[in-house]
Amino acid sequence: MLTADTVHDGALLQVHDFRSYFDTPAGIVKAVDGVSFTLDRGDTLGIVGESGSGKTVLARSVMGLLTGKNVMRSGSARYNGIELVGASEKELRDLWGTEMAMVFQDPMTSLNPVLKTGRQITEGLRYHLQLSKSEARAQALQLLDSVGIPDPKRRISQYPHELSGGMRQRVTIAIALACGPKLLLADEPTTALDVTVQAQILDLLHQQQVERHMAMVLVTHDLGVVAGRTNHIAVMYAGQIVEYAPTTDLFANVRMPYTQALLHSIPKLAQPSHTRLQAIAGRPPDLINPPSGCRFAPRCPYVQPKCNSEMPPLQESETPGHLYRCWFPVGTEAGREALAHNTAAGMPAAVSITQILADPPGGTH
Amino acid sequence: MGILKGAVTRLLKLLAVVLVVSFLTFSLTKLLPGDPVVVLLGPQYSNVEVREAVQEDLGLNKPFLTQYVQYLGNVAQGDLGRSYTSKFETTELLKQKLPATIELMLLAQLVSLTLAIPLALFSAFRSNSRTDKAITTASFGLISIPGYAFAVFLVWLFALRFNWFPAIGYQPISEGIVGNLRSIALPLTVLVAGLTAVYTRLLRSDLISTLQEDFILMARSKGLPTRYILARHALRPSSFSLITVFGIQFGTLIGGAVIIEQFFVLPGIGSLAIESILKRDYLVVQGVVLLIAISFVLINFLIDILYTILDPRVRRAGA
Amino acid sequence: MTDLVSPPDGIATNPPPASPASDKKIKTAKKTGALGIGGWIASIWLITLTAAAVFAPWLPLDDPAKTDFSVPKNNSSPFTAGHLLGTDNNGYDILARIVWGGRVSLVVAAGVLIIGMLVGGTIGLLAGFFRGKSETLLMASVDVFLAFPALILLIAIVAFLGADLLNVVLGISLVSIPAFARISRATTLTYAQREFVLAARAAGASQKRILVREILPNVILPLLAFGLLVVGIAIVAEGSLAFLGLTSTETISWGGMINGGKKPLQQDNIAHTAMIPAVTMFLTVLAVNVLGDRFRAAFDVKDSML
Amino acid sequence: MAGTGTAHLRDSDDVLMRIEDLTVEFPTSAGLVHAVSGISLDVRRGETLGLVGESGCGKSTTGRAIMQLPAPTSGRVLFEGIDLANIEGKHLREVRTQLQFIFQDPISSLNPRRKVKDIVAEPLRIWKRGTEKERQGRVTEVLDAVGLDPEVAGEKRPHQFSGGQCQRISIARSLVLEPKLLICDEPVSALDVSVQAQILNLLEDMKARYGITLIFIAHDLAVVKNISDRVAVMYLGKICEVGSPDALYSAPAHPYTAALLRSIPVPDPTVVPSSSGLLLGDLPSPIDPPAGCRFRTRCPAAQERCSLEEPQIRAVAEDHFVACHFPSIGTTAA
Repeated sequence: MLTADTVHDGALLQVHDFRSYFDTPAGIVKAVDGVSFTLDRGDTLGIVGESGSGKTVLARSVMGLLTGKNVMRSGSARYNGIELVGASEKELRDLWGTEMAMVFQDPMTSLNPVLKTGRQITEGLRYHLQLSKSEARAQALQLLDSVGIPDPKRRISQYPHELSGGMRQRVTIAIALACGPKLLLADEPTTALDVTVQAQILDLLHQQQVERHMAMVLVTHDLGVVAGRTNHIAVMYAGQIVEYAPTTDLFANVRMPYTQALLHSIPKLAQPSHTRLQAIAGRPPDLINPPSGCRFAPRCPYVQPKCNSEMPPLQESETPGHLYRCWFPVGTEAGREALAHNTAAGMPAAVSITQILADPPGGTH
Repeated sequence: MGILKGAVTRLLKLLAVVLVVSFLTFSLTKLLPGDPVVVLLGPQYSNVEVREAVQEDLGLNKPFLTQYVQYLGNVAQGDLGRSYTSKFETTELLKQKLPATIELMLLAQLVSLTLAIPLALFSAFRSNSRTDKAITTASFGLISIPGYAFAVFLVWLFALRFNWFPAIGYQPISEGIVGNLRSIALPLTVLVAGLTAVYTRLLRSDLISTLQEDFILMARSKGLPTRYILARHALRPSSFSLITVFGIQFGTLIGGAVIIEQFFVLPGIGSLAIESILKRDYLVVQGVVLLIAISFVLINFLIDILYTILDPRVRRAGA
Repeated sequence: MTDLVSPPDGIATNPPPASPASDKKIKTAKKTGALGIGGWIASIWLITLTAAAVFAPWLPLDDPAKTDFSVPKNNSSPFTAGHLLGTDNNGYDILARIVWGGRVSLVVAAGVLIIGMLVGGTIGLLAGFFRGKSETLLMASVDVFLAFPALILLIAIVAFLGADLLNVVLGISLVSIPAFARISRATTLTYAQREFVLAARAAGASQKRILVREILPNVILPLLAFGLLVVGIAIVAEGSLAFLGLTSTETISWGGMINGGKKPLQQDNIAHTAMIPAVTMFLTVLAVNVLGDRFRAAFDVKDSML
Repeated sequence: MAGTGTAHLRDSDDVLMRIEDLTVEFPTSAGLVHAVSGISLDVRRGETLGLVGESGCGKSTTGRAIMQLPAPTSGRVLFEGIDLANIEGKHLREVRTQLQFIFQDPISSLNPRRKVKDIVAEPLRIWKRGTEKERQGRVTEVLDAVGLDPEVAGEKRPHQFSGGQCQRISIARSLVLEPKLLICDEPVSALDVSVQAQILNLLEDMKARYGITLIFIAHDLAVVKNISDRVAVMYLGKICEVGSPDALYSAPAHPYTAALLRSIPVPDPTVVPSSSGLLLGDLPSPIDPPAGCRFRTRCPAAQERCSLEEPQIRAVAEDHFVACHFPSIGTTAA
């Protein structure tokens, strides 16, 4: 059977059964629990999930940025054939900046407030590429120009607080791109920004990605952000990938009830006012003692007794490359029966999704 | 331009502080019981005319405010008045006593910072490691030791038991650097122990919160070496409260070295202050307090400037 | 405009409001609630000490002012029959004097906590809540106060007003007020900006009610945690005065005992008369600091706020 | 855009709240901030008015100024005909209980040291409504209404709840005095989308159950459309466009509204994100806002007139008003 971790030609990042646990006084938090995916050169993978789903931890710990005695990584994450799990800090540091780089959520906090923007760009250039001061400066000016910052000569000697939010995020992108990485991990790069600025930044990321033939992992909670800008999407819930598919196929043939619920909980512009939204009752499970069966089962409208006892494996649908983790998937006979059964039994979540499916408000999307 | 304007306002404010301090000291010494005339002549001396003559001589019969204004006028000309008891000029007394105090204070601050910064960096970077725990426990213990108790212990151990250092006394630098250093080794150790502990704890706790910031993660994701990140990215934003406390400690040290100076019989400002208080020697007390206040204010003015250099955000807010 | 509405503030210690929508930091949870072993030892030490000091007159101790000449006059060592911790060079029983000296430290601690917290805490609370002129005035007086050498002020007060215990306690409390005011103001500021205060206002609560019901309960515990730090300093300060021989010779205090122990130290090279009170004071201050540290960690009071 | 005027105000008996020429300015070290500059709005009984705009547009400041927290620099805030700016002291506090607030940060808006039942009961205690027993009954009722178990939740403190649950507690507290108007300031922007849906549904339910009127302030256009009967778009302290959600979203007349709508990422892979028509540049400083139309510095359609003359709000269709010299009429959003 073909699984997500099957080797492709040109695979840049191969993650297999990757885990990232945190040892806390309350117990071991299984923040990322057995995640596999493959990212090809130049491709974009969107990782979508709510807070606590482990998406940010995944991005950071694949890269090896989370350190400390209480962090436990296991499984495998190979970048260009180099194993990252278990690599020394020195080995990782040689990859950071030059091979893989990261853009963070809030540019206000991810830029050092007491250093000039220029310095924050040039330090990586000088360290990795051994550029001279003036070479690095010239390079930094060029970078600022390429990320769309007007008057880079002035901006280079300014401090982060003197720039606007959008400009700051452009600077962090310039920093990430400085040493020509092949892989960019963008962790909620637009969440802290206004919607008009968000559009600018997403465009900028896309444009740079194409120009540099760079692979990108786009972590976000917003399905809208990943819909038009990714090749594949991985939906995360409670530390696991629950659905993984080519972007178009994911939206067209949702299999996982969680993904479906997520899609229906977002208010859409095309819907008329006062459209009833699909709320997901309850809250995500405790990651110290996650449920032994399907982790979404306690909140799922399709839930059956089997879901509570056995964890579903990541299985492939009829579309190649579309994987999901569910016993009673949406859009299959088993799923329809399960939902009908729950609706008949009067389960509120099931009733509500049945109503929404029967009467799609304002079109499908 | 903005910085300059801010500095001027700040300087004026500080001048006001010095004025208020001088006024308070002046009133306090007047209000509190204890008559310098009695101190001068002795309580048994009952000749009224002589008493009045002395009062007039000291200018003590004029209205309170007149006395204060006169005093201020003199101070402005560098005349702090003449001691009632020793007949020395106060300025002369201060000049005599300053070197020991300044030497002790500067060395204590310098040594403490030199020790505290690397200790804190190490401790914060390897927080919760054994070394960190040892450093924090030690600094916690040192903070809790009363200076005089520590001094007693040091004297007993190093002066009496081992006879490595003299128990008391001060040898000026002019009489040989080795003897000088030996004479201040014990008092310096007492001060350094306390200060280093305070600075280490403060800097460590600020460093730990800085190290959790996203910009540190960002710097790491650039692949920069750890040492560089600690020195370039973490230290500066973590140093603000250290600097503030460093400035305040100058004030505390000038006044707070009283006990150490007394115990080790060092001819410093602190000893002078106590002696004059006990002798009701107002003018000297006023002089000492004024000197301390002015130095404190000046040092903190410099600290403020340092602050604006280190934190560009303050620069804008001040403008 | 929300970001511009909040008034500019010099205090950089405002903890950012906890945000539920972030999975980026999984912090190691602090062991709050539990005192830890150190905390327990510290508590036991302080409780024992307090109990002994309070019940000193009824304890089977020697009269601390009675000279025992049955033992060799000078400094009988610890574990001498009848004198668990030995006697000093006046023939006084050291254990008895340690216990009685503890009463002085206790009074100083209580006095500072009550006066400092009440006066300083109130000033800071009002200044932090009402802002405006009262706050400017407070901060200006704090500036003046910082420039004023506290110990010299304390020595002057005691020297001029007389060295009895009341004056000592009043003097130390007075000196501690600005510190309490500062910390109370800073804590008040962080809570006065929280939205629950706005919500109370919207519900029609009067200023007084907001101050008493909404802000005070949040300020008082951090202030108490800070108060423990001041208690440690106050005990040392009282000791300093006694050490300098500025307090009444009638009063038995640890500082005075250390001072008295200097002589045998220099003449006979005997350490215990000075060392026992010194260690007692160290352990007490350490215990107070350990507890204060645990509290401050629990209430997120940073050292830099001091 | 960025205009003033009152053409969009309705002359009707069932207007519950009417704001006229509201201005909020406050001094900072850098100069006077013009947070809100002469906006007028009204809300009918039972209606939901959505106030939408990006950060720095003054929408939150407007919400607070309505509550007189703090009072606006100038302008009238008429609640059932009473000008809130003219009354003060206890009277103001009393009238204000009919208006309640819900904030963005559910954690910061609850006092961490108090139990949930005390937090919810506090407004009743302030006004000494009923006996203690009646108050408890009322607390139980509203907690139940917002979907919390009164027995269990009442005894706990805020930190024991998730963000969504804290927001429910906030809503319960705001409902306990039976207010007529609820001002929700970004009530769902700190929440996950699944929880956001819960809270939006809850607000609709509460509106139906208690007949309250809502002013819903948010930056998310889709959320605002979902809950509102009328939407006002703000930019840099001014109103750009007011209208029914259908008209405003399907045919935005103001270039800013159009740009906003184009910027929203759509959760549909078949819609290819287009980079044309996106706003460029940054928000000007509210300390020194542009003369004339405040949007002109970033407006793709700006002409000379826009810098000389401030546009007034005028009707472009039925219940659709815009403050722009050159509105796009009849075009549909991308």
